[in-house]
Amino acid sequence: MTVNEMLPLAVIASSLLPGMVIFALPEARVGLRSVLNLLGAMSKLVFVILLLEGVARGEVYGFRHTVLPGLDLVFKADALALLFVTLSTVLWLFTTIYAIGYLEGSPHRSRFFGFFSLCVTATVGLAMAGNLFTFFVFYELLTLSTFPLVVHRGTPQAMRGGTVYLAYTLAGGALLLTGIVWLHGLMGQVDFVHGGSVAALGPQATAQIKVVFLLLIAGVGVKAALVPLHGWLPQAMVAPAPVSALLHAVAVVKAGAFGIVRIVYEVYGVEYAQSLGLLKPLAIAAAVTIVWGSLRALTQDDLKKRLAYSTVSQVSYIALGVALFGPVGTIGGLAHLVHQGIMKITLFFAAGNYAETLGVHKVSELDGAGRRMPLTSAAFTIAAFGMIGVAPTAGYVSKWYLGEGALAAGMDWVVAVLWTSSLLNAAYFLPILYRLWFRPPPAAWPAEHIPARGWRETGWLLLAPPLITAAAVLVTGLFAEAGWSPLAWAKLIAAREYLQ
Amino acid sequence: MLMLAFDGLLVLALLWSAWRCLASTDLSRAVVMFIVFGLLMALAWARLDAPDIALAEAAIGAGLTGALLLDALGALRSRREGRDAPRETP
Amino acid sequence: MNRFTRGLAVAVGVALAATLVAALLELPAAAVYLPGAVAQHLAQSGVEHPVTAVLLNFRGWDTLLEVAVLLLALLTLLTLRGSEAPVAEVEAEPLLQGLARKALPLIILMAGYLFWAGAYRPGGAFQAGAVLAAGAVLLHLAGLLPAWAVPGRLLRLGLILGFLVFLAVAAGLLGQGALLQYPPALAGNLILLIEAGLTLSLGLVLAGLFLFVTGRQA
Amino acid sequence: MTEAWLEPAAWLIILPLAWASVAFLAGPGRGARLAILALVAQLGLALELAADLTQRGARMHAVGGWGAPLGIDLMADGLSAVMLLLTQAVALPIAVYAQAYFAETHHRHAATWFWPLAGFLLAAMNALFLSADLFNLYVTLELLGLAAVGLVAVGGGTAQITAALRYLLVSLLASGGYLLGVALLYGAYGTVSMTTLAPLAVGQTPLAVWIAAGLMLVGLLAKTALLPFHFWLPPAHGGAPAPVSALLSALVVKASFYLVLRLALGPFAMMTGTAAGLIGVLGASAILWGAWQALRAQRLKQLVAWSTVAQLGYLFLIFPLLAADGLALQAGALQVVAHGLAKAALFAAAGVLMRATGRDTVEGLAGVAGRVPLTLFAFGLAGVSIMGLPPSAGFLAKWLLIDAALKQGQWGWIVVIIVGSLLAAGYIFRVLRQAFLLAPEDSHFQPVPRRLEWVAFVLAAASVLLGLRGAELVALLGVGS
Amino acid sequence: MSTGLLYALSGVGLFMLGAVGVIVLAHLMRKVLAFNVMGSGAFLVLVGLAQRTGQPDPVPQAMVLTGIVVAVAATALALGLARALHARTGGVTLTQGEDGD
Repeated sequence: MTVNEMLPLAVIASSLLPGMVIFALPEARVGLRSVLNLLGAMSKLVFVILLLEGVARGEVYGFRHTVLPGLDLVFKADALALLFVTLSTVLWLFTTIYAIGYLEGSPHRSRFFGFFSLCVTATVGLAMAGNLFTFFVFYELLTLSTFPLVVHRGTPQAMRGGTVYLAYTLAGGALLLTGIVWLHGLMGQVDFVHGGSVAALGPQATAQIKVVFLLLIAGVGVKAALVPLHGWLPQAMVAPAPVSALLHAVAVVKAGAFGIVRIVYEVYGVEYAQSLGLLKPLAIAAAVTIVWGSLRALTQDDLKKRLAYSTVSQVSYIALGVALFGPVGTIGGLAHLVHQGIMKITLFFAAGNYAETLGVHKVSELDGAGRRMPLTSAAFTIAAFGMIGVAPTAGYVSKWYLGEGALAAGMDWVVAVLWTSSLLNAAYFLPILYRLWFRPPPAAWPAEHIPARGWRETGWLLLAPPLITAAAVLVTGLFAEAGWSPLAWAKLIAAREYLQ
Repeated sequence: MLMLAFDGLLVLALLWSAWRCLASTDLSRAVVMFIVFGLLMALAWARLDAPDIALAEAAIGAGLTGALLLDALGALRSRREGRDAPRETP
Repeated sequence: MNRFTRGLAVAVGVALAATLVAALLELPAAAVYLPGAVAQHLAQSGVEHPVTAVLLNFRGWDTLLEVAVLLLALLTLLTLRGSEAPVAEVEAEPLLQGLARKALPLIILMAGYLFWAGAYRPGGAFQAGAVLAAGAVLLHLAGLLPAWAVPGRLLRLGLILGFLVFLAVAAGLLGQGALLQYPPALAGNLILLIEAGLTLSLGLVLAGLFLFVTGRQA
Repeated sequence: MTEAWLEPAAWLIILPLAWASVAFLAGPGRGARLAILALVAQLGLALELAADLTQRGARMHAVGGWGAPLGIDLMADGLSAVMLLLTQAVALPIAVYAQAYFAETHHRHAATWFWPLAGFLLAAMNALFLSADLFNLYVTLELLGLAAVGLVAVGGGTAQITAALRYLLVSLLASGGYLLGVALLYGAYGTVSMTTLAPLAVGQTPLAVWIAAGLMLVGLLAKTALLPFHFWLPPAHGGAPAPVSALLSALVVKASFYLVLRLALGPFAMMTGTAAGLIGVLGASAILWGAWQALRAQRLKQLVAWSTVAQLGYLFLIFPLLAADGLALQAGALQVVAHGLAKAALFAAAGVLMRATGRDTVEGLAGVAGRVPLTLFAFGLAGVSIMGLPPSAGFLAKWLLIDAALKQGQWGWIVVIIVGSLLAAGYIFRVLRQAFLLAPEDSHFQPVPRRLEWVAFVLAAASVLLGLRGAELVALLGVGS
Repeated sequence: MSTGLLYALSGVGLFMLGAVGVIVLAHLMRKVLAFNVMGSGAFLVLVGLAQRTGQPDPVPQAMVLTGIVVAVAATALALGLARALHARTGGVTLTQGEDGD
């Protein structure tokens, strides 16, 4: 086995193995568990950096293992894979730190961190999947490893949320599987290749190909929370805050969106998908989702629920970017994959801090929280501006490219959608900001768990992650044109994707 | 011809004793009919040039099985209910 | 079981029987004729009686497994009876006792004859074992032999011995090329050895099927 | 000469017969250590046989040196090797499990003759997988049936006795049908050797042979608990002690399925079309009905037992799909193996859960996730294979089934497979969900030996990880077919 | 019609009689009796059909010897179980669905 084969496996193993050991650890071994967690996250980061550097150089990383005759488990760490792998690796590191602080003293942490590691394993595996089958394997593993996290609290609401989550995702998995097997029946193994491979089937299979596309997109669309398949996401907000971060930013919805990218670009090929007329409906579905999610977010009083609907809306920017036939839209969509991740994780970290520190769960209880928790609230504010698309945040950059892409593709109505969405975003975020900063704090918080000590408004493990990610929101926006930015990487991918 | 008639009668006797054994309302009569059936079977085996089976049928089929049945009949007739508390294995 | 399923079972049974009778009446002759093969190889089998040759040589593998079936039935009955002692003892019946005492030597003699005859003419370990078992049942009914409780070491040895001998011979002959592949010169003696073990053990096992169960409720 | 001495196929039958006998000789409750040691050897033998077959192809072992049709042939090919491997691979961990399980005082009664019974059971299965003689197969079927009934009865409770009796009667009726079929075949062809029969049975098939095939197959389907003959299975498998349930559900029902498959591929290859389609429909109904009952079951082991009814249904979907490409056959073999390992794990885990909670209800599991996390993890992993999620062996089986159905344009089966998988997810997560609930205030949990937990985990992990080695299994299956 | 065939045909009758009996009869003892009748029927078919040409065939005869022993083992087991059930519940039948769930 060569180094180029081993490196992708190392990325997977760096969370899988610590996860397995953590499962077996007794509850009381907090120190060892934390060390294992961080060691895994750090080593994964090192491997990813090695990969990034190699891929930028033009190295090819991949691994293939035959499971059945004509059915291979394939990994390939190409530029697109690494975009997602890097995002989840970095955010996993912060989320782990955050979770260690968040769950301090709560029961069943071995189980929690075990599944947490499995969840990230599934995400990076899915990102590096080299064919539809491998993608499906990790897609389902992701479902299974997140379920125990969603129901972690063991309360009846958590169970309900978990059940809804499972019902949606497993049904989605079934659709996806049907599509994959169907495609297998038509053309054998479906590896992800630039420009796609389905076009080779020729015109007589067109009708089947369209149905398969519908099945595949519906399958991944469940996790991407495309309307009307989004119902699980607001329900799943009963999970602890680090899990929400995982669901909304690092893993689950991203996995769905990423699946759409792979399917359109590397299974069907964007040109072929366009020629079959498949992209227009996708764009419409994405647009509907964007507006619908924002509208629903307006009326939510529960802070995490409002953020959840915001995710429904924002993730579809990625799908929208894909559906905008052309490189500019692609760049916007892919960049948003990263940007949405860091913005949304900041918001959830902050929401978790309000809940954990002050017992505040509702928007209406946030009055004056900015004075009690200025650092958290500052991070929240930056991310919220990013979501609205205010310059110079990361959100502004992706929206800009999406708008440009829409104009280039001649789909002017998309610009209107983007504007509407931005206005709606402002409409549900600005009131929160107003309450945070300009309303007087109440006499007593609903349940103040952690007292303020000087400038440390809450535990430092809870405070550091949102501050760092909020800074990242700014930096990726300000230095979007730098060579190492997500935008630059998205351009690299788009260039390779549209080369032919 | 004579043998064929004998075979015919034996077959009828076999079927009749089997029927009586299964249809009889009285269980002890049924068991007795079964032993008769077993002995008739032994005869049939002899007619089929199978003396080994005839011996085995007489000794095992009619004899031992008959003893088992009669003994079980006695046990099942006695009315002693629920002597053992049911042992549940989880 | 309701009336409908009962009627259905009867109807299916009758229809199947009728079809089968019709099928048997038109059945052509068989393509393979095994009695010929048996006769041809009888000389190498070690015995002169064809049924015994099939039972212990040509298809000895069936017989080995069949003994295991008997042992299994016994094992399950032992499981059911647990560790309790037999409840009821049979009262001694003088008349039956006298008869049994007289019959016993005769029964043993008959079993011995059947065992010995197996090699040449009808008879063999199964019939001999059955006769022995019948003798044991008779003794029990006469009140001369109590029902059996949990088997002691000696009884267990007796129960399993025939099977173990058979198994050892089968495995020991693997060196000849296959399971139970008797060397023609030794075949007769080996079969006799197996039959001797089986006569004893089958007698005990068949008796056990009765004596381990009788006189108790469970 | 030495070569013949070491014939693994022969020793795979001799060895369990021998240790069963010695365990009996040793006395009540004895024999666990011997059994475990011997099972290690048996697993080695099965592996050796598999390696040997892959190298040198399928082979015959003429018992007594006569050869068919006069004598009895043992035949080892890829399919037998897969079954043998599965049997030993499940039996060994379950034996380790049983030793610890029966060490508890309140299980002592069940343990009195467990080991010899288990030895005969395994010998019967190994003999069955190797036999190429229809009458010899009848004897092995009876041996297997009686051993299984004995094991169901070892619990000694009323429910177990009733279940054992019902099982025995079904089993006897079924083997009666099989025996009549064999009698008819012998009458028609003068032989009961499968290899001699197979070429004779093609072409002009007399009516009696059709009836024989029907009788034998229906008998075997009843023993495999295919709907509508499934009624005996849930009480028998759900009522027995956990290690017994594991052996029965994982292995015993597969033996009769194996025989159905053998017959359908060999002497009864003429049974295609309507008959195969009918079996497929019954299988499909079993998938749906079994899963539905599992969703509704109140008791944990009943749930797992109903899941067996459903999972066995998948095995019968292959009959309408059997084709030259071998996909359906591979799917069947993979499903047998995947379900064997996963179901053994589920029953092992259920045994732990019941001991931890002291109850046999799904309801009573609330909060157990915190107490025996490893077991619950095992239950979930095994569930992955049962649901047919990747990368488990169960997934590969369903993948191949769907693939085979697609290739032949038989769409209906695909819907059944997918709906069945979703229903399976329903009942598996029903258990997991309950276990993740917060423990009620008044709940007491008993400590459980760690060994029980680890066995469940190892079996479950095997059923999932095997999915990564499907290619090897398929290659082995290809030997001699 | 040869002797063998005659007995084979009667064997068919006995088998079906016994098989239907096992299914239809409720009392466990009767089920056991029916099972034995059924087995005898199958044995008659086996030997009778093989010997329909008039020649004795030792192969099915040996098989039937094996079968008889298996049958007595099964009978003893069934009776033992029936007695155990009777001792625990006082019943002599299998009631339907007492533990279905």
